[in-house]
Amino acid sequence: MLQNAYPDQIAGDFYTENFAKKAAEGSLILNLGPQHPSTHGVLRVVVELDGEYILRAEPVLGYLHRMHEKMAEVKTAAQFIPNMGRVDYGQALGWNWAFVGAVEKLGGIEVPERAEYVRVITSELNRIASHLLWWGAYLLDLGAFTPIMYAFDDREKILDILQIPTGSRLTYSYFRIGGVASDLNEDCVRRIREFIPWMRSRLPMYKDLVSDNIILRKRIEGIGVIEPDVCQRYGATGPVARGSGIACDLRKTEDYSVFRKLDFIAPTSELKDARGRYDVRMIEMEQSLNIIEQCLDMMPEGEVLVKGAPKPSWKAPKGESYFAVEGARGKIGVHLVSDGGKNLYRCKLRAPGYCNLSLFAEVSQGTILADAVAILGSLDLIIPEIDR
Amino acid sequence: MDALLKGLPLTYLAACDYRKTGKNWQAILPASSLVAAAQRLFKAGYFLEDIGALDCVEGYVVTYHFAPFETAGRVAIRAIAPHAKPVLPSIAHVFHGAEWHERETRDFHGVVFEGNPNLVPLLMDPDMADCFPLRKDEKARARMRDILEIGEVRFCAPGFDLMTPEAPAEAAAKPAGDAATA
Amino acid sequence: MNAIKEALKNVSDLWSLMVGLKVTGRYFREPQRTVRYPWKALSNTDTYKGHLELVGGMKDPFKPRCISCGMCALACPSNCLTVVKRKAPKPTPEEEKALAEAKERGEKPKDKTPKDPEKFIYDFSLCSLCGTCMENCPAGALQFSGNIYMAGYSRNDFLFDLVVKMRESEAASPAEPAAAPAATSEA
Amino acid sequence: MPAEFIRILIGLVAVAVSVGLIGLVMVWVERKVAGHIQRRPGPYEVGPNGVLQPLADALKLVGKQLFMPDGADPILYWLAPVLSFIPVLLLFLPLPVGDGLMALDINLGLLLILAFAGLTVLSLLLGGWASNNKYGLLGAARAVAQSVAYEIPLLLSVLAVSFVAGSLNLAEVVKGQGTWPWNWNIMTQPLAFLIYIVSALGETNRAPFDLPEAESELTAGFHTEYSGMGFGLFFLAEYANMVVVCSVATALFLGGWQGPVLPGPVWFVLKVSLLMLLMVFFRWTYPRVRFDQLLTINWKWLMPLAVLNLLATSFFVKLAQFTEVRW
Repeated sequence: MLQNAYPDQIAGDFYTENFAKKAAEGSLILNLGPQHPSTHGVLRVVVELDGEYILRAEPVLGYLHRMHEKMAEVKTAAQFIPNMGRVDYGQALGWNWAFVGAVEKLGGIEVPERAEYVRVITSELNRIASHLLWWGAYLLDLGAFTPIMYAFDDREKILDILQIPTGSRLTYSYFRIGGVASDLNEDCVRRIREFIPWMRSRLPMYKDLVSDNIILRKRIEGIGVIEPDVCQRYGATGPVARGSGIACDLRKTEDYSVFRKLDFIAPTSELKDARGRYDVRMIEMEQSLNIIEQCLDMMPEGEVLVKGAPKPSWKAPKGESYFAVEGARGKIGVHLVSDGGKNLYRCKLRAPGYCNLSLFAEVSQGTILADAVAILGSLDLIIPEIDR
Repeated sequence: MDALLKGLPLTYLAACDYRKTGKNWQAILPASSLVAAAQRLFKAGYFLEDIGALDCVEGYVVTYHFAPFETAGRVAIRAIAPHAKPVLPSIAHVFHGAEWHERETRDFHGVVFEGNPNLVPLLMDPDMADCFPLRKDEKARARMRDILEIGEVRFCAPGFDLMTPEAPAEAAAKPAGDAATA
Repeated sequence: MNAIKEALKNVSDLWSLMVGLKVTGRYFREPQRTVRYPWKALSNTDTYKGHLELVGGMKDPFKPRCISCGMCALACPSNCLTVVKRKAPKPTPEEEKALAEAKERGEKPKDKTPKDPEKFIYDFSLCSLCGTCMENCPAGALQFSGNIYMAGYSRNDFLFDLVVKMRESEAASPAEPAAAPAATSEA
Repeated sequence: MPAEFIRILIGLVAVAVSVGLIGLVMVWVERKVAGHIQRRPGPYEVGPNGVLQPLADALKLVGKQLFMPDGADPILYWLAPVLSFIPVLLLFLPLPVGDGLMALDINLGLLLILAFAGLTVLSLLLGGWASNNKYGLLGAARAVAQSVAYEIPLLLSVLAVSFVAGSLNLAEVVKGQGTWPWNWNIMTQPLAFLIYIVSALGETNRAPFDLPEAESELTAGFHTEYSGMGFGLFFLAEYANMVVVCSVATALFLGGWQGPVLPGPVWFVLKVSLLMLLMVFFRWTYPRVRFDQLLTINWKWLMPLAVLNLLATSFFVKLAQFTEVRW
């Protein structure tokens, strides 16, 4: 009704018009985003509403598209590592790892054992930081303002720790082909050890304040049910798939790096709803702490960068490789093809959030607007990663 | 995998080393059997990881990576879309997530997927819909057999020699030339 | 019956609201976690890696160790470094004479050109602070500064010459006043 | 009558001044409390402990350009914030701050408050409707459904108390209660008090029932398009509304100005502040409920409970009249 009140006004851009073609009579077309408080950046979702019920939804991407895959083709492999920190600001080290892992596979480079442990420790810390960021932002989506402050309080501690070896707080470029840039010093190890019991003591508070809260439970229980076959059709991975009861943790199934030696569980939930995904992430934080603790005990002495590690001018040998790691949001995959030249021939990035978001259109159908926000948040979206 | 793809018109099938390149199998299919293969993989519990095109001398080599959820493994299904008319059938009705991957491939390489329900630009600006950033110059293109893993060949359609390594003598004669074209 | 049970459960779940209030009430009383920043110093700045700076030599801390080889500029993923080599100084007549004599004797003339760079242009606005340049420097002449207070009014404020920066820091440092004029005259 | 007229005039001026003042103070208190709950200091730069921050914000709001979106209805658009603010001023008139300290001593004070409180929803509807914004429209629709729904249990719980007191004059109701907490109506009507507080949160659109302006869903709901003082008036009205509902709760349930030792007005202000603090704590602790849940809570829980409470109360009141026992 409103959109017809002023027919001389512009109906909308390409995507709105394209979307409106299939709109039902008398429905309201609403652009959630690209600037909208619940879309965590510049995601845009065009929704068709009947009252508050969503008839159809279509995410519109590309507002943060930077064409990393093209950048990979104009830089040498080692020079591309800083880009990986910028793909996903939530868990930059996961992307660091996926890329250097793929290059190492391509070049047949062995990584020193200590470096593997350092990689596990730092990326698991980063995973906790990412989940905390999600937790706070999700609660903000659901209208609770305080949890994000508590989450950031803890997250700051992690960032302070990660700042010691990496020097940065968000967009790390810490991993190197054949190891990591610098070793964890004593101060860093001490602070990680102090952090583990602290974080464990905080988790019950999270439970009291939020997880058990009746309002929150009513908001997320039974909302956004994702059946396993939906995960399969859309290629959802990570906590989204695990929240639907699929045991698909790459740390378990692929056992890359030293994860085989570590004792931890990859939580799954049979609830399949937003609550299931919430629970999975909360348990994952605990499990990551276990992993870090074990790694600190088991970490051998030694080098953290292999001798003769590739220089920036290093040419990757001919061939292709695919390497995937379990990121905070799911399977981070990097597919590299090299023709033996100075730069990579092709670098294909598989962003977990991209596939996770693609199922939103189907899952959100028939829900009300507030639930759509709850579902969107439960997918844990990091827009730079989705748009790449 | 042999059993899974049995009866489909295949072009090329090879077992690969998972430790080395991250995939167990690769298959090159004619465009016509792509959908059937996707359906079989779907039934076998695989999910679609990604779709990525590769601009080679022979055409756009579109690679579909499939992986199972709860075990390690990866299958690369490839189809070649010729430069002149890069058209492939869409598998978006089998794997719904493929819709976005196909739209992305269209954005980057200009490969058109017939049957995709909504083939409009996804990551690129609609105003730049016919600017394909990842297409390569004629000179910069490499040949498939040079850059893709050959693997342990299980089946190769007669007459298909794009993945056959060149005879040693010939290869030795022009490695320098290869590097230059690359 | 079930409906009543469910209703009763809903009522008992209301207690969780009180638990939530207890948590926020507790933190309301507890001391704040924020640092009142401009008035109080932050504690985590010592491990911060700020923009690049040149490392001074062993003898003269204000003479760059850099040997102008350009490895850093080559390695940089974002092309934010430009190293300008020094030109050979014009030889004095005596030196020229000595040079000619040496040539007669068949000795190779020694390159007297100072190795430290004339200019070391660094574009901080492009830099992603990855550290690749440092790792590839054969002389160990680059490091991250701990400068967290890098601010400017325009893009151009972040395009600076590290050699000049080093000289400025020398001028600012109170130690060794005698070394200062020597360095400037050299330049 | 001139005396009464002058009294109302003085009252109006005092109310207008105090509403502005209360608004400023409440903004400061809310931000400070929110800060401390979140373990940060809140405003602290402007003035000692940031007390002048709301003033600075108000100046900023006044100084901002007022603009109106294309296609908005100019009259309704500007009428809405004014309409949200004016009735709130009237709501203050029958509030008994102390013994005899009220601007308008009428028998139907409670009725006046309930009637004019219902008017605020009109301004939200107008604001949302007139701004030609889809978010505004959705917010307005929510506001109407919510306010209409929550008015009923609010009314029913208030009625229960006035049954007991036998009057709709707030001063009379207060006088019917005693000095000590066990003489207050909350002891005889705890259920009505609970219902009242929950409905009041819904009625004033405070979290967790801030659905009309739920910013993670509707950006800012009905006031999405308002800038400067247009937004400022909505904001002020929200706080003034809070004060009114808390004052009514104090008068009805918490013994109004009655209390030991301290003078009446101090007790009144103290009790109101306590209730307001509780509301602030609610906002910074809980997530937001969903819209259908909001209505479920109202129609399936508050309404039946309020009706039952009212029936029981009237039964006991009648019983007391027959047996001549004061209880």
